[in-house]
Amino acid sequence: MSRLEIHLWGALRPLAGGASSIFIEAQTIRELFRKMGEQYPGMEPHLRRGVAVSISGKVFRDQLDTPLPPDQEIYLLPRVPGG
Amino acid sequence: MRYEAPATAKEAVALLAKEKGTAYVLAGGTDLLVKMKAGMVEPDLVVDIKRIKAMREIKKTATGFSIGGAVPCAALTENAALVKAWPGVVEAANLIGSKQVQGRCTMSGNLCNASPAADSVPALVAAGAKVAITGPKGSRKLAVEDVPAGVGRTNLKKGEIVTSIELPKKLAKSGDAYLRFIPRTEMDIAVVSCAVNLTIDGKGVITKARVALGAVAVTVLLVKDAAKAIIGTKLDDAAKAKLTAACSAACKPIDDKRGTIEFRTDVAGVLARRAAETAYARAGGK
Amino acid sequence: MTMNPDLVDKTYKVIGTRVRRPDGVDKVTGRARYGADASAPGQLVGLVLRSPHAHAVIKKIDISKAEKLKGVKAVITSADFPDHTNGDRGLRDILENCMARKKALYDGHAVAAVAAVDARTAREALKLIKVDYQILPHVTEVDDAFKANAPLLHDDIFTDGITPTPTKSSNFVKQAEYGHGDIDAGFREADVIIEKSYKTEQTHQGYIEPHSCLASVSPDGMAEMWVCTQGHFVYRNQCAAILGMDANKLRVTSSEIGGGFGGKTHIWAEPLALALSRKANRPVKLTMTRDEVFRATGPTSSTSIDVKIGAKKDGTITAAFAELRYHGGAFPGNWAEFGAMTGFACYDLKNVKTVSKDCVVNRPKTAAYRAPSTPQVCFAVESTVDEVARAIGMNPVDFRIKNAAKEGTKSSYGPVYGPIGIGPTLEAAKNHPHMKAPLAKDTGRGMACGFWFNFGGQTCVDMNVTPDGNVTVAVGTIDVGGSRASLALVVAEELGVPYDAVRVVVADTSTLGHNDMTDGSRGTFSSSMAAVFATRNAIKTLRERAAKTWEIPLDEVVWEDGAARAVGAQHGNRAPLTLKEIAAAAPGSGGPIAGHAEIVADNAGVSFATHICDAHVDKETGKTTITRYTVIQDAGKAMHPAYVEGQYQGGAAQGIGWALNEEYIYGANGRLQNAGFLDYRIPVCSDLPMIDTQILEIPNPHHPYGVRGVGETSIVPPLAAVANAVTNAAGVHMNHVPMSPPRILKAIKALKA
Amino acid sequence: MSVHVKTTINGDQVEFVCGADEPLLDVLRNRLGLTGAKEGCGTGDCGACSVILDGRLVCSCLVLGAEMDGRSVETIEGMADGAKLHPLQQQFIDNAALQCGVCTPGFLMAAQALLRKNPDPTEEDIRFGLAGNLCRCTGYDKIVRAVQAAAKEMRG
Repeated sequence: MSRLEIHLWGALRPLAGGASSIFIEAQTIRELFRKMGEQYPGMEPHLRRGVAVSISGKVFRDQLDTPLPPDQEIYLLPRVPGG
Repeated sequence: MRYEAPATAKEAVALLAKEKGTAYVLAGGTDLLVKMKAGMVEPDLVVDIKRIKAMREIKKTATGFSIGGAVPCAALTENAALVKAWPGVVEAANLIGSKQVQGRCTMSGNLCNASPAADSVPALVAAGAKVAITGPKGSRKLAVEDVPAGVGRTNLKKGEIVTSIELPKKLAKSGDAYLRFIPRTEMDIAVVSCAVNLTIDGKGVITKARVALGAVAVTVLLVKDAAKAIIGTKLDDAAKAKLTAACSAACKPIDDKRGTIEFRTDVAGVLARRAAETAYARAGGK
Repeated sequence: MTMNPDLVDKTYKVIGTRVRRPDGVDKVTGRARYGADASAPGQLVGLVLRSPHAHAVIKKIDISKAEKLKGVKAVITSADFPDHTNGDRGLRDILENCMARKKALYDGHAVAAVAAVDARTAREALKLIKVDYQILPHVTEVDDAFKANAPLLHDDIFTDGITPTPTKSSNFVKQAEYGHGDIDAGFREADVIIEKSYKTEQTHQGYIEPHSCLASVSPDGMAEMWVCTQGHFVYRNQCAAILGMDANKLRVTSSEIGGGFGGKTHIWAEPLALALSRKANRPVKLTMTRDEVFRATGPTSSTSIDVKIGAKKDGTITAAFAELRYHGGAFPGNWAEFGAMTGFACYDLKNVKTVSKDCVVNRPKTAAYRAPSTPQVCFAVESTVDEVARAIGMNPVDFRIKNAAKEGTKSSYGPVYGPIGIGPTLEAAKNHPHMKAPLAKDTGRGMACGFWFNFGGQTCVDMNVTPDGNVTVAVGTIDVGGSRASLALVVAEELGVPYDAVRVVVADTSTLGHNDMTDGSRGTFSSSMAAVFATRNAIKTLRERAAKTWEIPLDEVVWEDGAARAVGAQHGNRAPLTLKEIAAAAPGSGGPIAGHAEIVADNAGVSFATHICDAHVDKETGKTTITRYTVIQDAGKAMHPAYVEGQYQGGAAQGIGWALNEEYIYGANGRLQNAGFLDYRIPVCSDLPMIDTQILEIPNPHHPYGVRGVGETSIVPPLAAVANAVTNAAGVHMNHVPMSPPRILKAIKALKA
Repeated sequence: MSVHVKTTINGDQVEFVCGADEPLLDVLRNRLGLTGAKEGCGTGDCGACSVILDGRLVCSCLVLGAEMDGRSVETIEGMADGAKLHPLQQQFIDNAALQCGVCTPGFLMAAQALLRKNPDPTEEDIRFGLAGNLCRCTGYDKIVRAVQAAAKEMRG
């Protein structure tokens, strides 16, 4: 399983000791979120509120089964509302 | 609340005079119904004056025009003689609210609502208009500028109604104009306004003038110093500068959601100059 | 630029045509039914009592006299809303916003509600409710809310995003940071640095239809609600959660919606109507007045923003920084954070940093308004960008083109961009005739570009073939701007039938799975995607039926131009079976023919626009008149070009209103001074010129027809485009929106002095 | 106090009883089932409740129902000629002059009143003629074009 670099947005960084990214082994968004919650309990409320995942610029908000391919930029973002 | 729609002014006066609770005259209703909706007034009696035939007419009289108290402002634009004689007054009356409001609102209502920002009032004051009043003790006339007593208050006594607005005859070589400032192009209440009515002689020298300002004090102001500033001039730059200064000096405005003291004071002068230019051109001045 | 090559220059039969909308006749004849247009037998009138105080402890509410008034059937207070929110802070805030609990937090906050036989009785009852308030000091301005001695709204807000987390509660909800690179190093490289502070005032979506609902709750727990909303499923879910009801028992039917723009994405008085109905055991109709809409629904944040941009003489931006302070009204929000994400998103920046600070103030709970949080920061950034361009002597279009983000750019909010449309909109602006047109006296030209995220979300579509061979489509996303027409176009295109053969309706919450609301420019994007998939599923069934009829293998049947066609040497000579024929034969070939799709339409793709504005400034009065306006935006693929234009024009008009006159004005007493359309001045017809549009079509590779959301981005650039035009017309730099005449005149006078 | 009123609405004789303080808009919507006129503000600032009263465009929220005795009202429900839409109605649809549509009845009544008075209006005439009607969706562009197209069609 590949170890992915997960870039964090500002609000999550303090919860990872100030790091701008963390490394997690995960194949899907679902697995990523589960492991993040286990390894960084402080992130749990954010994950519950909703986190969007940008995979090389494509933003996924809901599809947790989306695969996380290696060698792609993975960026977490807050869910933004619309008008 | 009771609703009455008498056929004569006499009946209307009697209804209003004997009502013990709060009574209101309903002309166009464009202020009254808004106040009722907001719960600001809770009338016990509303007397609709629109069924009084004489009050629905615009008449050419020996002294000028008599505009019935229930004539909607939109109807003024349909009277060619009136438009020709008093374009500033007709324009002012048709800046009130929207087309919808103009289809209902009246100049007498605009006056009796006693808002310092009423659009038609400065124009009527500049024109030297009077109101005909009928009340329990008979009829009387009052200069338009003497009707408002303060914000939302008039000098009418209980039971009195404005039956008509009397505009004088248009003098030869005279013209009037009204301008107001609003942030949008329509639908707003005047932030500041000015009406100018003037007469010139054969050489283009101003011989008579009346200048009125709106929304800069508790009532519409007739600014005599402003008139003085342009009488005897051909509305040259120096006269315009004096007019502007006189109007700004006369302002006693407030800061509110519609504008600041500073803004109202500055713009009053600007509007006065522009209105004077229009009035001067209408009088035939060059 | 990479894109789906199949979609480029593809021609369609019906997509892209300007068909008549299916709801058109109803809307021009007065027949269309909006929130307040429904009635139920025995319905009561619901009215809400609202706090006149900006901040007050509710010591006691005496409803006894109101309850005794003849004709009053129910009176409710927060006591009728036990807390079912189970620690969900967001839901608890919604509950508390719908009905004040211990404190009234803003002028207009609901404190009680009544249901009575008629409006007069209900009004009378409101007067009989006695509320004992203990008035507290209030704070309504963003910058004041952060001060150490500011009145405290909540005692359980401990600033998130600051380490260590403060132990003392404050109005400072949250801090967040975005960006990359080293801005200090970047500023050291700069030849020119411009640093400025900006303010924007609070605005309202200003939809013409006030909120209205008709609620009916039976003693057995079954409930119905008719309501104007951007998302009836979301309203159902939230109302049910707040009232402790099962979602399946509450059936919500959406009315036609008289505008929303984000303001009808939240519940406000709907739970009150349901609670009144439950208590009275009668249907209750609750319609807000315009005054209530302004005081007690969800306007935008007012903001205070600092921007610093540095550039080299060759026009390269070397560093960009912004600090954004926004409020969520009386409840916590992430509004500044969204601004921090979007503020510099148009640019390719080596060094960029944004810091957001969200706070609470004694104003109504902020809601989304079209590309929420972004017009404000765009105003600040794009005004500064113009100043930087001016300082280095570069044309503002060229300066923007030089620094524009492109595919592969690391965005200011983090991820690297895929194919995006900012460059093409800027190039189109540069080449637009508007850019070259001569300008009249005292008139200036300004431009600005803007960004917004779009999204997709949860969507279901049912597509059914009628026995006579026509098609009905049921969707769960509210049609706010013509999406029923667009969806009919898509289904007709897929199926190869005329537009008129397809009828699209918005289904109620009991007849379709959950759908997200129409926000985030997702309506047409996501529903059309689901409609395509549903139709393709139905086409598969249609082919199966044809194969059965012909007794040939399925793979020898294709679907083309509204009919099944046999292919291959063996069967190719058969006459096609039309949709009508297959539908007529359905009873004997397997029954009704339908297609369904339940999808999450992720990956909507971001959106960019560039606007050009000409503004005339009367230097003696400070009055600004917009004399010409052009919107250039990427639509991916314009399903119905007229409705895409309509979105561009509408957003631009709203932005122009915000730029010039719209603002919430609070008095020193914390009360809203202009809660009406008279003094909250949205543009009227005579305020605006025609609004020209140019639709760019750079297909979205993630949509079957290349569609992108188009609804929101058009409100982003106008504040800055107007500000830049005003600067070029009158020489003043306006750093406070709206640029109302008193503000502009003051700036002009200061310039002269 | 209630008032008994006999009036004409869209050419039909109508009788109703209403409260003395009840606006015509409420009478139309709540007593007569004519919900085409909308309440956007209730204070004459949005025009969504526009009707034509004895030939003049008015906001029905600023008229009392009690005033209606013997008078004549035109509402959006009477605009089409049977199944045939009025040219303004048709042009609003064809020109995509409506989005949410809640302001549309008011705009159509205002446009009707405008074109009766001025069959060949300039763009400026149209813009000022419709300035009493707020639309938040369209930016007015397509509304103005629809009125221009209808005016042209009606002039023949």
